[in-house]
Amino acid sequence: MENVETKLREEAKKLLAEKKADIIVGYEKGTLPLLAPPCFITDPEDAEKLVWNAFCVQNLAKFVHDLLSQHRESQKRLKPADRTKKTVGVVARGCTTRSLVIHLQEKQYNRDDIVILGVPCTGYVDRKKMDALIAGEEILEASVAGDSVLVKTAAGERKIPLKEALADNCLACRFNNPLISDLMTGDHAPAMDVTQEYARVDEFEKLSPDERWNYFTREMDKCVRCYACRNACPSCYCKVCFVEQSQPRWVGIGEDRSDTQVFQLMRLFHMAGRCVDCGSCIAVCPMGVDLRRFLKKLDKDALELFEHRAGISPDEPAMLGAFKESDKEDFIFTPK
Amino acid sequence: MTENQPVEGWRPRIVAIVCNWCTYAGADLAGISRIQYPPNVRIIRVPCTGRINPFFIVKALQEGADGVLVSGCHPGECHYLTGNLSAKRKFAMLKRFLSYIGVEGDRTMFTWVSASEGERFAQVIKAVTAAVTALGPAGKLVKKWQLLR
Amino acid sequence: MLNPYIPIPVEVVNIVTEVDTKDIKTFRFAFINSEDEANFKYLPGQFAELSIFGKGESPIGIASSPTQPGYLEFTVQKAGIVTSTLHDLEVGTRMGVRGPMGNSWPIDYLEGKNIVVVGGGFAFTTLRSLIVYILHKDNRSRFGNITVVYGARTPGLLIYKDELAAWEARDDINLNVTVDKGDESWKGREGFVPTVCKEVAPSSENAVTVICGPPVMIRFTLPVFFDLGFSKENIITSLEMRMKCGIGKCGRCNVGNKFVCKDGPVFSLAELDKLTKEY
Amino acid sequence: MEKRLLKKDKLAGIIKNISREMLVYAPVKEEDNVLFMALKEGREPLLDFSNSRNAPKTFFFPRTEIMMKYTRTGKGMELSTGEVEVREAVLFGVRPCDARSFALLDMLFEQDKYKDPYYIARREKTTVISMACVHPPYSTCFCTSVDGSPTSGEGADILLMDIGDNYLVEFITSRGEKLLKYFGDLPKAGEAEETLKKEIAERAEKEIKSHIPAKDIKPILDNNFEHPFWETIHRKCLACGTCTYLCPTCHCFDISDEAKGSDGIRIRNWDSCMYPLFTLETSGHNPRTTQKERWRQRVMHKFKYYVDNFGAISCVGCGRCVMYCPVNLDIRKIVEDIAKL
Repeated sequence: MENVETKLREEAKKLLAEKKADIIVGYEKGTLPLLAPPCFITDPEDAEKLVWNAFCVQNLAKFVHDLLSQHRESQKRLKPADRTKKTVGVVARGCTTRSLVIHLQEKQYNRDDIVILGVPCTGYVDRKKMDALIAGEEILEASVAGDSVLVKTAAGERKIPLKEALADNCLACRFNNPLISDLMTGDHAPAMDVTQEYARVDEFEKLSPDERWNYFTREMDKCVRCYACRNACPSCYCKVCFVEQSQPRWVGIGEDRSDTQVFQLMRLFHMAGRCVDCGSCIAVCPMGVDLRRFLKKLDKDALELFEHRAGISPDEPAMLGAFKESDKEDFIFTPK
Repeated sequence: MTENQPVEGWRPRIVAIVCNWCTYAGADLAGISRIQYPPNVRIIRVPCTGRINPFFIVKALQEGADGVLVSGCHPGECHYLTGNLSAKRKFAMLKRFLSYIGVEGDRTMFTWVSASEGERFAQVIKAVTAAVTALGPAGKLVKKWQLLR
Repeated sequence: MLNPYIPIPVEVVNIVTEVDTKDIKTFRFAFINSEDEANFKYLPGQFAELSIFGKGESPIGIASSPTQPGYLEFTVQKAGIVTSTLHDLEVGTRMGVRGPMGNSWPIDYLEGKNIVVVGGGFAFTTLRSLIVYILHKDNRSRFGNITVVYGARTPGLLIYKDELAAWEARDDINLNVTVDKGDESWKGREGFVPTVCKEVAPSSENAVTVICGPPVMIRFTLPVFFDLGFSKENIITSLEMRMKCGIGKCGRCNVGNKFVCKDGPVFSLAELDKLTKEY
Repeated sequence: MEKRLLKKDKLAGIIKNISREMLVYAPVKEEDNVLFMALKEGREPLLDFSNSRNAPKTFFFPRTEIMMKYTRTGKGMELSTGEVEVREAVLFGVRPCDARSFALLDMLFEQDKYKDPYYIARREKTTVISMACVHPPYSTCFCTSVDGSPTSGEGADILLMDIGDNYLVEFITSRGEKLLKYFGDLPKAGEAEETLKKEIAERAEKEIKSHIPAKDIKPILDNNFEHPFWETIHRKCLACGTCTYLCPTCHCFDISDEAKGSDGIRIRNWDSCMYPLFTLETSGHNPRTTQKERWRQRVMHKFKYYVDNFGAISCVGCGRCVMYCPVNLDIRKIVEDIAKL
């Protein structure tokens, strides 16, 4: 991990110094334990701030999209001759590169607008899991050493097996290494346990419709409609989200249970074939809504129905923007 | 759930979102041919099933439709060549997803009816009406307006 | 306790389509309860929330003058949900008005002074209120000369055409109406508002300018008035911001520590200088 | 002011008694979160907890609130009711920082000219029972930097302080004293307890680990609306609004209408200065174009505008925004950085 970090800093510094990137999006040390928030580096000297560890959570592709679309907007006001190109460098693990691929599939920007600093990934620590493991005590310091997370609380030091603290999506990650990159900053990381990829979906499918509905209802009742999930998601980049459209108004904005359900249902559905299971939405949710249970279902169906995995190849079209003659038709109703 | 128990004399309200070129014409043919079918369906005509945002379907359920039927041209017969083929992918995903969160599978039905299939249209409506009637009134996703009460 | 969020019930009694593009109309409302009318004390420059249940509210400047008892008038451009619904209303419909809100044109300060009124487009509404107020026979003697420069893009986009004609005929107001581009039937002035202000060149001696219009007009007009010797204290304008509550609580319309809904919308340039430029 | 001593094991019973006669909101454990919720039959309030995830402002200023109802008549939609219906309630277990937020919100909602009837009605019918932080719960707590204290009774009607075997119960306001009857015949606190309280308060203040120059930055903010610094803080912000939704002093709201058939409601919902739509005008113009302006507004509003308008910083130092910001935008660091400008 340390080697990756050193290499990352070197490469980032070089990219900026050689003007091959105008800005680099990466992670830096946070002010609280367990957090390595996104940072934005423009000065080669600041590349020293970059970190790479198990506390790097957010999918940075979101910021790449933001930066490039803001830049494009700002260029519109200029005369063609005065327009400039902006290249964004990004520290990207497997899921981040999948989001970048989705952006490319959906023609959000060009491949040469980005420089991908690929990093091998072995998963990140889920803060909520840690809080639960530590049972309400405040974590004052945390670091990863080998297979454990070392945690300091007021009561003393504790060692927690990393496996227990990793986010669910990381534990079952199929693409923990970058799928596309311009520079790789380390060797490929060992594979995670993909056998469990759809375990929770399979288990949920076995429940009765009413049991499933009750679970959905209970989870959605937690939602406070802050839209943090949407804002953190690299695939949610609509300029105006349907939930905020007023003409027509698709969903009410109040605390009505059905409005929240419909908002969540439709946002989740927009992820069909586009969710890379990066876990950003889950990490940011202030209320701990179990979104992954539903997102993985879409993932599973996409694979079963259309042999589609989100964000694998930039040359492939978006799943719902394409079709094959061979697409299954068994859901089509035929009267007897 | 108690809200799903059919009330005596209750008849389902079904929203049918149909394409202009095939199914709507098929419905027309059923009318002209005086083929009887249940009157529980409100038809919404759209240019093509490709025009149907899956949100239309969810919105109909939220607003209190007991069932939603979507029908367009048979594959290969789309007036816009491939509109129904891309629509098909969305519907396949949506139907499964709705069922996954616990909305009964028969609340949303998808089918193809061509302009010449007046008889098939009537059959579809009969079958869908029967299926939704068997399910009883919709309860899930329906906006109950609890704030208003 | 008086609930400031509950609109006062009014009835639409008259609707006038002001412009040839038909997207600006003047609505006249009559109060349904007479005590509401007695309590609704306002001055030119204030605004109110037009409230349509089921749609929402929209803050609009009051276009009528308190010297016109019995009704309120608002000139509204069709833009969002509320204003579009309003445009579809018929005479006889009931709706709500919440107000009056905000401060007004500084009537006390204007007293005894010459007044230059500069307006552009349909932002002329609260200026019309001010002019009507000043021209009223009980008030006219309290103010000095009135010079008005009012411009619109085309003759068809001028609002209050009948009133403009009536003012034209009076000798106690110097009216200068201009359009960016005239048509065959247009016999009046052509030219942008800043240019016309330069031509009219009102004296800054004991004078105050009251200006309201699109930002681009204001930007080019201000230098003209600075050149004419008007101080920032004597150039007064009205700000627009997105609003909801109208009483300084919902938190969105602040410019620095001032709320446009409660402390504004009327500010002198001198006051605006002390605030942040975020509007 | 009445000061009594209450045996610690008696408290839960008293709260239960009160909840038989009126609504009691208290912290309870919901899955992994501690939340303030209406205490249902058979549920015990948490007596030993750090602080809740949600700020208790929600009982005076709920996330969604019906302002009025209306109905269709022959002449259009007309008001059917604008009555504010509120029940007598007790809000138990509020931390001093959160209780202080009520005092700060009062300044805005009970201004001279315009009073907010919804907030005031709830405030008038609710008795606030605070629980002093004998040991400040988090390393992120910074109440002492913003004029608060871990054992302050500001904004509360009754203040409880754990002084060993007993709670020292201070009935601060007359509204608090009305609840005396539920507490039964308690011994009065004496000199010894007073001294103990002082000691505990001093120790608690010393235990606060975060100190920020919150009060020093006002003059800097006065002069630095335009400053390159503002370019540096917002970039990682997701505009998720978690900070404002969890903040005990954030009070911005949106008003919207919902109608079904011939009936409808006008409701207000929380809104947030972090959202792009907050200031977006119908014309498409947005005075706060990017997250930079929105962040500047948030900082300015809390540490300058509120001070200008009400003489108080609109932050109580609870640290929720610090702990729960998903991208670690730490207001403590921002304030420190501003102090260095």
